[in-house]
Amino acid sequence: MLNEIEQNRKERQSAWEYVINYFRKRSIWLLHYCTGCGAVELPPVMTSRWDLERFGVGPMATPRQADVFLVTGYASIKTLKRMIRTYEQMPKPRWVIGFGACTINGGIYYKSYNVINKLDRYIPVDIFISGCMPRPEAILAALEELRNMIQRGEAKGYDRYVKNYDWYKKNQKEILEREGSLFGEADDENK
Amino acid sequence: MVGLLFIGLGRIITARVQRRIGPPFYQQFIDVIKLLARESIWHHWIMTLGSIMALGGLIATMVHVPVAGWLPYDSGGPIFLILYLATIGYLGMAMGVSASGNPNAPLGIGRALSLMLGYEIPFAAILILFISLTGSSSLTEIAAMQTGGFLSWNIVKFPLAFIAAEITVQAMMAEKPFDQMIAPSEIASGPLVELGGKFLGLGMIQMAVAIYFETAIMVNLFFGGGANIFTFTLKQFGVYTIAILINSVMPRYKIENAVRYIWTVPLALIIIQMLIVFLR
Amino acid sequence: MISIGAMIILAVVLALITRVFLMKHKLLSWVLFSAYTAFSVFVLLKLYGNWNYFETMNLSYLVGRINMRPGFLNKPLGWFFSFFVMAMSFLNSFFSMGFSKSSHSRNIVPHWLMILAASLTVFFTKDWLLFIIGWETLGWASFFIIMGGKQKKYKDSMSYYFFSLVSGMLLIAAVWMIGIKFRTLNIHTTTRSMIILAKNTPWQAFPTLLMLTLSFLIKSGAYPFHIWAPRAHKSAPADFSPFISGIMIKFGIFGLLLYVIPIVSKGYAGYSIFGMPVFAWVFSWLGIITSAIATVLAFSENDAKRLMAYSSVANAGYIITAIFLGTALGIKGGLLHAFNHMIFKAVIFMTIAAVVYRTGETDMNKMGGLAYKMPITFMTFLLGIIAAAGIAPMNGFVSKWMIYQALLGQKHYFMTVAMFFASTGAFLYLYRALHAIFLGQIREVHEREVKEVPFLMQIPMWIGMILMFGLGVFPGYLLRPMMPLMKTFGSSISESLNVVQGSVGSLNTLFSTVIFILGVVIAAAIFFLSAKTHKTPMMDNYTSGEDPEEWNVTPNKYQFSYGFYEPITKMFSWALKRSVDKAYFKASYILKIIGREINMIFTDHNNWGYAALLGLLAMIIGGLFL
Amino acid sequence: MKTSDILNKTKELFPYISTELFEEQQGRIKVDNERFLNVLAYLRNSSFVHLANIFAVDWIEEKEFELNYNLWSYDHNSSIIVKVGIPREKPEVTTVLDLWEHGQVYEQEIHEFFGIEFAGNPDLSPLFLHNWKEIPPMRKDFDTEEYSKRAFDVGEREGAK
Amino acid sequence: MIDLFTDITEIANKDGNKVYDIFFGPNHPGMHGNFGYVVDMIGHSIAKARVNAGLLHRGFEKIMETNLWHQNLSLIPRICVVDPDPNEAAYCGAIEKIMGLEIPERAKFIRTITLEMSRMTSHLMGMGSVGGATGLYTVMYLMLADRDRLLDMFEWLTGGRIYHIYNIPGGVRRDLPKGWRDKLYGLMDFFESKLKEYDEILYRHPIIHKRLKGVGVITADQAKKWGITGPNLRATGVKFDTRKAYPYAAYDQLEFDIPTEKEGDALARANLVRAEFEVTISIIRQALDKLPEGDVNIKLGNPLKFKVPEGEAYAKVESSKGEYGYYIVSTGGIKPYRVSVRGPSLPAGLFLCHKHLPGMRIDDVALWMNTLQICAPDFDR
Repeated sequence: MLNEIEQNRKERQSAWEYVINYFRKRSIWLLHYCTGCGAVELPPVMTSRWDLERFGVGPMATPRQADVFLVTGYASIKTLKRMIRTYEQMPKPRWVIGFGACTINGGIYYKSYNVINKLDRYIPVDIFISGCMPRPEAILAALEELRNMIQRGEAKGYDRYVKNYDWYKKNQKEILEREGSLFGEADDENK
Repeated sequence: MVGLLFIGLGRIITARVQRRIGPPFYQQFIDVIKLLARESIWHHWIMTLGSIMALGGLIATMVHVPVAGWLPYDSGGPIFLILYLATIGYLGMAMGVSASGNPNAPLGIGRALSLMLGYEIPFAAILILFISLTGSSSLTEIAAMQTGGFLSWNIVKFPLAFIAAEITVQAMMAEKPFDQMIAPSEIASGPLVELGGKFLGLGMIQMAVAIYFETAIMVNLFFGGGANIFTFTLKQFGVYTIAILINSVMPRYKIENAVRYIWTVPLALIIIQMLIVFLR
Repeated sequence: MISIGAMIILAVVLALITRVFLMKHKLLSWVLFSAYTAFSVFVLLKLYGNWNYFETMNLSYLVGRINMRPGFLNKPLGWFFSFFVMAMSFLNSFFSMGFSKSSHSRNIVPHWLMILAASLTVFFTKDWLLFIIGWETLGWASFFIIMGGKQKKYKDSMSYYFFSLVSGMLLIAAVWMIGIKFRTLNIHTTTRSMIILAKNTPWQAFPTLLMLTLSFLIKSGAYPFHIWAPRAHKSAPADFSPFISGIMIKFGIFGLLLYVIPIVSKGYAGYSIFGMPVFAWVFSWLGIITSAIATVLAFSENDAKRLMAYSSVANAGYIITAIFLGTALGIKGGLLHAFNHMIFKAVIFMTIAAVVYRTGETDMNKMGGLAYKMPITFMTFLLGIIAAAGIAPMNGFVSKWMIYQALLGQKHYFMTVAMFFASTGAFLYLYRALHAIFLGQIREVHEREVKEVPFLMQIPMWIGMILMFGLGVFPGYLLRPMMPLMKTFGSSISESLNVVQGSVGSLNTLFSTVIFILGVVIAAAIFFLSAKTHKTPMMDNYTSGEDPEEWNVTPNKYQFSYGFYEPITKMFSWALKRSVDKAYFKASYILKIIGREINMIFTDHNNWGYAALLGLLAMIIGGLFL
Repeated sequence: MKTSDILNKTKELFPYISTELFEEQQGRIKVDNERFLNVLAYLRNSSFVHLANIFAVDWIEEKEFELNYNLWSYDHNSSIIVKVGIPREKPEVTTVLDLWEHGQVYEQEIHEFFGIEFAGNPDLSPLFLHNWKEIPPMRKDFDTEEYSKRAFDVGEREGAK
Repeated sequence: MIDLFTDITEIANKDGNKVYDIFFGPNHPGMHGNFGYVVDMIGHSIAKARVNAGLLHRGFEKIMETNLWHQNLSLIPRICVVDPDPNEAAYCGAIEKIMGLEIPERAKFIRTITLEMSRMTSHLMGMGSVGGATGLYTVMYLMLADRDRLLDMFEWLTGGRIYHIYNIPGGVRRDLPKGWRDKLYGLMDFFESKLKEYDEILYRHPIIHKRLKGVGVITADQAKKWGITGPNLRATGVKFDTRKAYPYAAYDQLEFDIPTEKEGDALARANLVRAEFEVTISIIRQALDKLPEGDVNIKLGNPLKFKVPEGEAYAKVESSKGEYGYYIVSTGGIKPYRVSVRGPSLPAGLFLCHKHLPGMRIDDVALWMNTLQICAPDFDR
């Protein structure tokens, strides 16, 4: 079943798209937004030791210029709001890399009252990197994988976002614009 | 195209200064093509108008600069026209980014124009020096004046003026220490803040074109033009390399310090040079 | 064929009619005005080529011991100026027809007609007396328009009035001296006599010449008399500002060209510095200083009309510099720039008036983003500032280029550098105006209320755009008719349509424009062939990821316009601290005190002694001189 | 001056406080809700200029919040922690803004996380949390694990394909 | 006409049309960490700053109450990402104070070494950022590459590059590996030689001097009364260091100077960090020299059942940014009752901005933040 879908997708990719995807994969620009503590491993990856620029990957100042949104670690609720806004400001095609365990299931903060647990419920993630924190090599591997996915035309997170827009919006609203307490009766006692 | 190649090579040079490998030399082409093939977000048609006007103005400017003594038509490289045609490019860019409605962009433009006020003056002084010597405001003739070996190049004859010009051109190319216009950590890359997709792609081509004709002017002024297109390009690349090397070890001035610096050091150098020339 | 005198009388009559009967019918009076100006343009076109056409009146009078017969003489210089006055007034009348509908504008037609009559007098008269009468009428009539009967504007219009009074008094004094010296008041004969006098005994001609020069410089707003210009522009009705800026400032230039320049370049040629008469050299520098100072002042200006007024002052500075150079190229460049400036500055002020018409504001901090609602006005303004900054394909570039060439040809290198400064500075403040008025975020009020001006008001803008671009591509269309004018200043090069010859190079405007258009086509091709675009609203903007609403940030608070060049203005703060404005303010303060003291002397009975002392002192001093 | 001497001297001046020397350079002072400001003012003026932080402890069984003012003296190299108990029913206390300007931030934080009111503090707006509808989170009766389950763990990713 | 000579806040109050807002962070290249100021601007200068904190709030203090004592050890380094060891040391120090434990001498020395190494990594990153904020990326690239050498040492020692979880109550987790000590000696020599290069490209750069001079001046009095600690305090001329004044680990057995600067501006702060590099190198060398033999920790039994007796204690350490303090309240259970964290950047980041930013040019904000070493996670927690 899955193979079939993949087969179909490969066939549908025209020659023009193939060429464009080649250029896209050779020039991936990251958004310079440190959402969480994972951002501390990004400078080493960019700087002299690992030198990300070899692959045409570089940091960009604003969402308008960026291709990849690297969610570096946990997202608190306030951050989530900014992340969504930033993600929606990026032009297509855009990709998201979930960085670290916190983006997968909350990681070490799974019981925190202010950190979301599953990033994929709010914005579509193309690739997750596991670990806390992931080593620079892991970041490089993830980018390599993303490049391959772009070339194969599989990294279509932005399509998923458009198709399931209502679902994503509902999830986002649940967190950001909730009315009333989750513990109903506790409210009256203390306030 | 040559400009894009220059930027690509320049990125490698910067990387080497920073002890890195750096991107492949054709990276800039890949970036531009990717950007052109990408969805772009715009706010108003003035943005489009501005982008096109900017690139159009700069291309028109480039056409007027003689390359190895060759020009599409016989205008002789009129230097005032070149300066003012370039200005329409900058006006287009400034207008386009202003129409995006982001205050970071006009902040950057405000700095860029202040800097322009700074560097135009020493540059004008340099031009006047050469115009007074050749009696012509044509770049071709200024270049032609220097034929006949290395020793007749203006860089040898007027070293002080060359240093001043180098500083001025550094400001013209908006390389550090004069990159207040972009200044990512201050105003989030300034004018580029709202440009994405093909707007940025056009912006990169503009930058390449600008670098191309600015280096070409320098080569015509100081390196005797060039016998053929290859030597000419090689000299251009030399000029650009100097700029890039300075760029990679310099932090950014504050804008008023930058303007003050340009109005003191290069201007003083030129005046000394003029005194030497005229008193001799 | 109707004579010049009849045209003047017609204007005066029309002014009286509108003043007496049509004060309430604004539209009708503007139609009359328009008809009159169209007619005058027609008459003037017929007069073209009929040089030295002379008409005189059947009356003579005695001034002192001089017998005068007033008359009008058609000289190229006067013809060109009056043609532009009439043509610009004609264009402006369309604009004013639309503008006059807005409730807060008053009927300025009678005064304006008086100005037209006076300016025709000034441009064509052959004797100094009518010149003075015209000059004074100009001052009075424009003062009425600027003040507009409003107490609020009293102070600003008083400064204008003061300066035109001083200018007039200097003029009268100079003419008096001329009259005493040569026993005649004919302008053209006195010019020749002055040249001879200056050659023989320079110091005798000098005071008269200086007074005349100062009088004309005041009129053209040169440093340090520039302060009336922004004030007058600010308080004048929005649709009169194009006229002040385009024409009024040029009266001084006309005076200089008419009388001072020939005398200076011919009479004082012997006393030269850097290959140029000392007298002219000083005033050339004054011109450049004027433009540099006006440029710096304009950086931090927040009022659109004042900013453009500074721009006019700066341009007047270039023209003064160019004409005082005295070379054929310099005068040609200066004249061309004067006419070009008439066109583009009038157009710019019209667009500002259009903005005022829709928003009622001239404070640029309260505007922004109007281009999205008024695209035609924006395009006109854009082309206008391209011309005003002297950027390539527009008409301002050609004349500026000629001035550069003239400066370089005379080897005035420092002046060239200073002019570069002023010219680049012009780009700075003009872009700031463009951004603050038309670009950036649109205010919430304007988003709801503002729309494009009616078609009637767009007509002069369209014509202006065509003129600016056309004369930029083919400056020959203006330079060729100017041949007879240029001949009077000693130039005899025949002009081609699109190639301008300079002293150190030539300029082919057609080719450069074609190449520019080609460049734009290439850029547009790249743009439109690449991927699709996606439009978003203005506030969907890079905000570091923040939601502006959460921080109460509205479009009003997301528009950067105040303090646009704050760092660079701070660099010039040492100069601005000691600004001329303050000096004038102090002077007026001291005058007030002295006036009060004198008043005291004659009203207070206890001070008779002082008065007597003062009188005695006056008598002693008087006796010494007798 | 040693920390013990300081404590003794303070005790002499304010007989109603209880002091405890925890270690050589660290002492604690316990004082009641009404009069703590006097003690703080005295300490502030006698070289304890550095307010390291203010933090609260929720003693749910004693039905009391305990506010701790963590002071340091640069002159004597000694640390004193002033403890103030306030009733849990009516958690209100006077602000220390007059003594330490930067107490503002700490008070804002404590107000947000414990719900303690600071009389006289002009700005107690939320600083850290977004759209918070529950009881203040740092209170002991707030169960963060349960909250996280209810808020973030609902549903699978069935909608996204 | 010209408001050049009027005060900025005065203009802002007089005419609201002249004010516009710029969002400085969280998604801003000049901002390190997820944090933001919304600044009201007049021209190119700031009239007023509004703080947007809490973007990194994870409820640490709450989570710690629900965790075992040893579980928290993996949590606390994440409070400050660039300088994690002071957290561990302070947390363990507080527990040891409650329990009345005296850890082995060798453990004390090893703690000192890791703390100093951590300080060095943090300073390298902070100074690199100063380079980055002025556009001198070369400095950033070189310093971060050098920082990686220290991270490799950490990895060798603890298994983690960033989060080490190495200090535990009762000592450190494991002994030094073979050859580690010699390698560290070599690394210290390397850094000493590197300092000259840093001097050339950063500390003695005339443009850097021009940029840093006079930015964000703090006087000694202000620093004391506003709760500003660490290098920022020492840059104002106060000769104070928790390592000397309130010794922990093995600092009382080592000899070192406290460098100070006078001016209290950004330049002084940067120069102070430069001086601290030397101090750190000398401390590490001394500690390596004096490193005694023996156990590295006290065995405390099964961590799942580990209990701390009833009591409370405050332990503070001098981190690269200032005073890091942990106040721990224990009721004798297997979980802490309350852990309160004192982050060093809090007074600077959330309070000082209201004093310093008004009147400052937008150019200097990033520099001001970087030289104050404002670290968002430690006040958001």
